[in-house]
Amino acid sequence: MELKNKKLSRDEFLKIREEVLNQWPTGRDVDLEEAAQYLKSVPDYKNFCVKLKKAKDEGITLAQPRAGVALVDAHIELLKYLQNEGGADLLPSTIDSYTRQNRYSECEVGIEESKKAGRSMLNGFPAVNYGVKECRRVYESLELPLQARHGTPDSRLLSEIIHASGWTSNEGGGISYNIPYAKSVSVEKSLTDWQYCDRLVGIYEEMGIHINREPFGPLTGTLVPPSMSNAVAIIEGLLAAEQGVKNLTLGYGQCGNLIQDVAAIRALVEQAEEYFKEYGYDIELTTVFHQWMGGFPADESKAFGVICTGSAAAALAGATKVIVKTPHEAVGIPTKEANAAGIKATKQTLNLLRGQRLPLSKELKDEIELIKAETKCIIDEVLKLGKGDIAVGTVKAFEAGVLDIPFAPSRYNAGKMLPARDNNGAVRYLEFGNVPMNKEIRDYNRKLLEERAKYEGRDVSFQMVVDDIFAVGRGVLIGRPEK
Amino acid sequence: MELKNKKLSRDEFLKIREEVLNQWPTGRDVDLEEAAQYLKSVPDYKNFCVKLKKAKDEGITLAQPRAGVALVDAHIELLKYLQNEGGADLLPSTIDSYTRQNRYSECEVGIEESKKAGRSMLNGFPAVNYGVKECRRVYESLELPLQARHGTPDSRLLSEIIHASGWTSNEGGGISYNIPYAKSVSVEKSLTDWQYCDRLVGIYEEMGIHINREPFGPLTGTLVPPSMSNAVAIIEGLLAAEQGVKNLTLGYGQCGNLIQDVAAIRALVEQAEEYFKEYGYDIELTTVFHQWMGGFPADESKAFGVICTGSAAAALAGATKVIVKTPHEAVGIPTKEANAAGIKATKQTLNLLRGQRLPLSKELKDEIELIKAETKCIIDEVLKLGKGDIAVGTVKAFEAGVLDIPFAPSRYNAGKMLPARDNNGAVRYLEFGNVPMNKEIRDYNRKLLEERAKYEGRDVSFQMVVDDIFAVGRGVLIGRPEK
Amino acid sequence: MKKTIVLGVIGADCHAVGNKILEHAFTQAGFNVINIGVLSPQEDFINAAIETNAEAILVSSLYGHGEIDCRGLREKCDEAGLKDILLYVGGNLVVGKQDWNSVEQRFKDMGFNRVYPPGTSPDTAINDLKHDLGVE
Amino acid sequence: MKKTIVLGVIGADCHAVGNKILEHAFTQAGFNVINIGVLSPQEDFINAAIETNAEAILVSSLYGHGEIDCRGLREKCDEAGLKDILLYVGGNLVVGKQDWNSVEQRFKDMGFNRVYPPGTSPDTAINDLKHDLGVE
Repeated sequence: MELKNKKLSRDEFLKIREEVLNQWPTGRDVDLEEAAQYLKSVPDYKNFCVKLKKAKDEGITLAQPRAGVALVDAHIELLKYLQNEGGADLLPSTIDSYTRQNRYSECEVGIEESKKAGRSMLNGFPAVNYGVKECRRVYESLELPLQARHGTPDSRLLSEIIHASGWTSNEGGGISYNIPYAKSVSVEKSLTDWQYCDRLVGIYEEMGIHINREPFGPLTGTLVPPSMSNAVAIIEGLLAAEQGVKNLTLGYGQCGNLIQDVAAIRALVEQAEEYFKEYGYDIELTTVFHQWMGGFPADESKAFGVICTGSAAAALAGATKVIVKTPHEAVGIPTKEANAAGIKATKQTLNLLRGQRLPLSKELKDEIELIKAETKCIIDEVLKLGKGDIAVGTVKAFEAGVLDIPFAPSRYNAGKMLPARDNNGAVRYLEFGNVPMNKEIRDYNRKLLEERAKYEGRDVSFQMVVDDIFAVGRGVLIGRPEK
Repeated sequence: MELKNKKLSRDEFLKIREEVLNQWPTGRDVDLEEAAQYLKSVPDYKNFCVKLKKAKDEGITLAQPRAGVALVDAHIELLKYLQNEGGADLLPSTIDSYTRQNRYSECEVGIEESKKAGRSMLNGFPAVNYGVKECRRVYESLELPLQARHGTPDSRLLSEIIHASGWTSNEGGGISYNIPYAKSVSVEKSLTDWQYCDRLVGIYEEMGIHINREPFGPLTGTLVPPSMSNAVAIIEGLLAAEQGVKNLTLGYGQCGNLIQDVAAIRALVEQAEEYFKEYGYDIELTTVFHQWMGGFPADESKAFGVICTGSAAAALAGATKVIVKTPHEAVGIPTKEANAAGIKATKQTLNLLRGQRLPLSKELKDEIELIKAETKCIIDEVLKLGKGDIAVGTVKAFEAGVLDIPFAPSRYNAGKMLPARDNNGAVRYLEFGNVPMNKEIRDYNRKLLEERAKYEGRDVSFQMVVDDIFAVGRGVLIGRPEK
Repeated sequence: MKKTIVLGVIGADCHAVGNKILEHAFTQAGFNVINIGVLSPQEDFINAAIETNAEAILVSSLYGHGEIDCRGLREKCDEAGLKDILLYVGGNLVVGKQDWNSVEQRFKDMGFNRVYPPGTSPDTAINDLKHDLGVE
Repeated sequence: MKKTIVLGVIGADCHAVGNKILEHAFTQAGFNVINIGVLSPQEDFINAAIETNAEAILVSSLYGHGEIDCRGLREKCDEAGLKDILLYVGGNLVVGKQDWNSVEQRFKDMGFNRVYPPGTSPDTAINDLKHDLGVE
C-alpha cells in the first residue's frame, strides 16, 4: 500500500490489524469491542485527555516522571511510589528497549533474568510480552492517568495492548520514534505504522472514547534548533489529526536559553493551531516541555539545579505538562527515591511559579517570530516535495535533508545540518545542510554565531558543537574554550 | 552627642573608639595602624570589593553561603569545605546570637560547652571572644574573600576585630540590624553605633584600603514590600556613604513573584544611584539577592526547588551575588554537606542562566516604576521629618510609622503596616498604617488585593497574611484558602 | 473562664514572625495570651506567669541555642512556686539536624511536658494544651 | 601506521550522540575508526574487526542492558579467531545506580580489558588504548 496522508478506511485498518495481532501471542487477547467497553469505564480522573484539559483551563503545569521496570509487581510498586510519595500528576510506563525494536524473545530473557537476579535487567516495562490482562492490572492499581512512553518505530501491537488496558495516552510518531531511535527503518515504513497507531485512537474516538496522543518533541535531545523540532511536531500532529486523533500534546525539549525556550512553546502552539485550522482539523491542543535531555552533572545537587531550571522554564512558558528528570540522570536509570525527588523538586518550582508567565518583550516577540518563520520555511518545502501530501513530503524531505535531525542514528537522516549555541546560549543553525531557509534567516543565524566566535576568540567550527554537547554535564550552558 | 547625618571627625571617632575597645578584653589587641598594614597585604582575590567589581563587570552572579560554628578549628574546616567542595565564590562567618546581643560572657559558656559536647552549642562564630589573632587564622586558612554576617545592633567592637583580621566586608546597618534583631534598642542608638562601623570603613578607605559594606536587605524576611526594603537599603546606603564608605552592596530578599523580584533589584540600583548622585557620593554599587527567607518545606527535594527558583530570579535580575539557603533550612542550622549542596544547586542554576536577563516588558517596566514611586514617597517623608537630615528623619519616621517593617520584634517599630500577596503572588500593602503613599498608589495596592480576594471568594483580611506566611513551607507561594 | 498562658521566645533569639502567629492562633482558640515576645530571659517567663496566674508557659526557640537557654527553667519555676506549671517548648531547638527522638528526650529530661519539632502546626499545640488543661 | 579500532553501541541501544563524539575524538587522536554505529549486535562488532584487521573493539552501552548484551562477546571473539583482541566497554552499563567496583568486576569477569563508568572523558580511553597498544 502506497503511503499517503489519508485516513485509513475501517477495512484497510482491520486488514492490517489481523497481521499486527499475530506478531506475538498476547495480541490474540485484544478485542476492540471489549476494549472499548473497558475504556468507557475509565473515570475522568484517570483519563489523560480530561486531566490535561483541566490543567490547560486552569493555567497549571502538570509533572510527569519516566519510569518502568521488568516485572509487573515491581512496576506497580514503582508507579505507586511516584504517585503517593512523589506526588506525580500523570504516570508513565516507560517501555524497555527490546520491545522498542520488537524483539519480544529478548524481552522474555530479560524478564526471566530479572526474576532470577531479583532486580530489573530491562530498562523498562515490556508491555507486549505481558499483554492486556497484566497491563490492566497496572492501570487498575493506580489512581492517575497512565501513558506509554517508549521509542518504538513500529508500535502497532504495543498501542493495541496498552489502549485496550485503559492507558489513555501514547507517546511517539512516525518521525520522532524512528529517526532518533532506529538505524535502518525507512521513514515510509514508520509513518505507515504510526498511521495505524493514530487510526486506532481515531477509531476509539469514533466510539466516544478520548485518548491522548503525544508526538515526541525533543527528538535526539541534543541541540535541536526549535524550528526543526517544531516542524516535526506540527507534521506529526497533522498526520495524527488526519487519522482521527482529537487530543494532541505537542512537545519541546529544553534548549536552555529561557527566552528561546518560552518562545518555542508559544510559537509551537500558535503555529500548530494555524495549521490545524487551515486543514480543518478540530484538535484539543496541549503542550509538553521536556526538562534538559542532554548530559547531566553527576553531582546530585547540581542535577537539582538543572531540573529546577527546566521546571521554571516550563512554568514561565505555560506548558501544560513537564517531563521530569532525576538527580541520578548522569548515572542511568534512577531508584524510585531519586525519581520521586525529581518530581518533588519540580512540583515545588512549578507551584512557586504557578500562574506566572514570561511577559511579552521585544526579545521574546522577535524570537517567536524567528522560530515561526524558520518552521514555515521547512514545512512549506515538505509540502512542496510531497505535492501537497505531507506524508509523502516527509519521506522526500528526509531524503533531501530538508528535514534533518542533528546526531540522529538513522541512516535515513541526512545528518548534514549542524547546530551550535549563540553567545546567549540559544541554539542556532551552524551548518544548514539542505535545510531550506531564506537568506535573511541564514544571515541572521550566521551573525549570531559569529558574535559568539568573536567573543571566544576562535572561529565558528565543529569544536563549538562538541563543547556545547558536554557543557551542561560540566556545569555551564555554553561550551566556551578553557581560559 | 546628638545624632546627625554627618561624617564623624577623627577625634570624635577616636574618642568613642577608646570606649569600644574596652568592651571586652580582646578589644585591646586592635591597633589601627597595624591593622591597616595587615589589610594592605590582602591579595586582590581575597578582597571583597575586587571580586564583586569583577563579577559586576562580567555580568556574573556570585554565590555566598551562610555558615558559622562555635570553635575556631571546626569553623575553618566548615568554611574550607564550602570553599573546596561547595564551590562558594565568597565566604561568610555567621556570628552567633549571643555576640549579636553583646553578651560575650554567654559566648564563653557556649564555647566551653561546645568543647565538652564535641559539637557546636552556638549558632555562629563568636568572633569578639576570639579576637584578632584567631580571626586572622580563619582568614589566613581560606582562599576567598571573607565577610561577617550577623544581626548586631551594636557591632562596633565586632567590626573593629573582623576588619583588623582581613575580613573585607561587614553586613548590617543601623536599621536593618536593629529593627528585625532587637526588642528594645532605640533607632537613635543603633544608627549612632553603625555610623561608627561605617566611619571605621571610611577611615580605612582614607588609608587606601577597600572594604565592602552591605546593609541587610531582607529585614524580617517575611512579606516585606520591595519599596519598604528598598527605602531602608537606600537610607542605610546614604548613611554609610556619608561616613566615607565607597563600596556598597545593597540587598533584597526574594518575594517570589519573578517580575516583582527582578523589578525590585533594578529599581534599587537605579534609584540608589540617583540618590548617591544627588548627594554627591561616589559609590561602587553592587547588589545582593537573598534566596527565600521565609518558611521552607521540610522535604529536601522541595527545598531544592525553593533554592533554585531563588537562584534563577537572582540570575535573571542580574544581581551581583546571591545568598544561598540549604536543603536543611526547615530544621535549623545545616550540616556542612547540606550547606555545600545548596551552593552547588545554586551555582548550577546560575551557570545555566549566566548572561541571561529578564527582558524589559510592559509588566516589568510598570513594576519598576511602581516600586520607585512607592520608595520615593517613603524617603521624601523621611527627609521631611528630618528637615533634610536623613538620620534624624529615620528616627522620627520609625516613631511616626512612616518606616514600618512587618513582623519586626522591635518596640521602636510601629507594626501598623500589613502586607499580603496579590493574585500573582507579588507582595502588596494590605494596611498602610502610617506609611505615606499617594492616593493613586493606595488605590492600586487595594485594587490588586481585592482581585485576589474576589478570586478566592473571601474578604481582604489578616487571615490572608497568616496563610501567606505558611504558604511556601506548604509548597505554594500564595496562601489560598483550602477548597 | 479563659485559661491564661505565657508565650515568648527565649534567650537571644529575635525570631518574631512565628511568635506573632502563635499569639494570633492561641487567642483565636480562646486562651488569654500573655505574649512577652522575643529576646526573653527565663526570669521574664516566670515573672509573667506569677503576675498573671498562668497555667502554662510556652517557650519558642528558633535559633539553635535552645539547649543552653532552657536549662534550669523547671527548677526556677519550682523555686518561684510555680509548682507543676505546664512547660511546652518548640522550634529549632538544637544546632544542626539531629535525631528528633534524642532531642525530645533531652528536653523532657529538663522537665518540659511537651516538646515540638520544627514545622509543628499551632493546632497541634492548642489541642495538646486543651487536653492537658482538661478544657473541652 | 594508524591503528584500526571498531567502535559501536551494542544491542537495542540507539544513543547516537556519544558515539559520534567518540568517533570524532579517536579519529583526531590518530586512530583509524571503523564506526558501526548504534543498534549493533555482537556479530557486527566481530565481523567488522575481522574485515578490517582491527586491534581493539570499543563497546558503548548507554541504556542499562549492557549486562545482557555483552555476555559471551569474549568467547565469540575467541571462536572467530580474534584471540586476545582488546575489548573496552563503557557507559551506563547496568540498570540503576549500583556500586561501581562490583559493576567493573562483573564486566572484567566477562573478559573486558577496560571498563569505564558514565561521564568518562574520551581522553581517558584514548590514553589507555595508546598504552595498551604500545603506541607513543
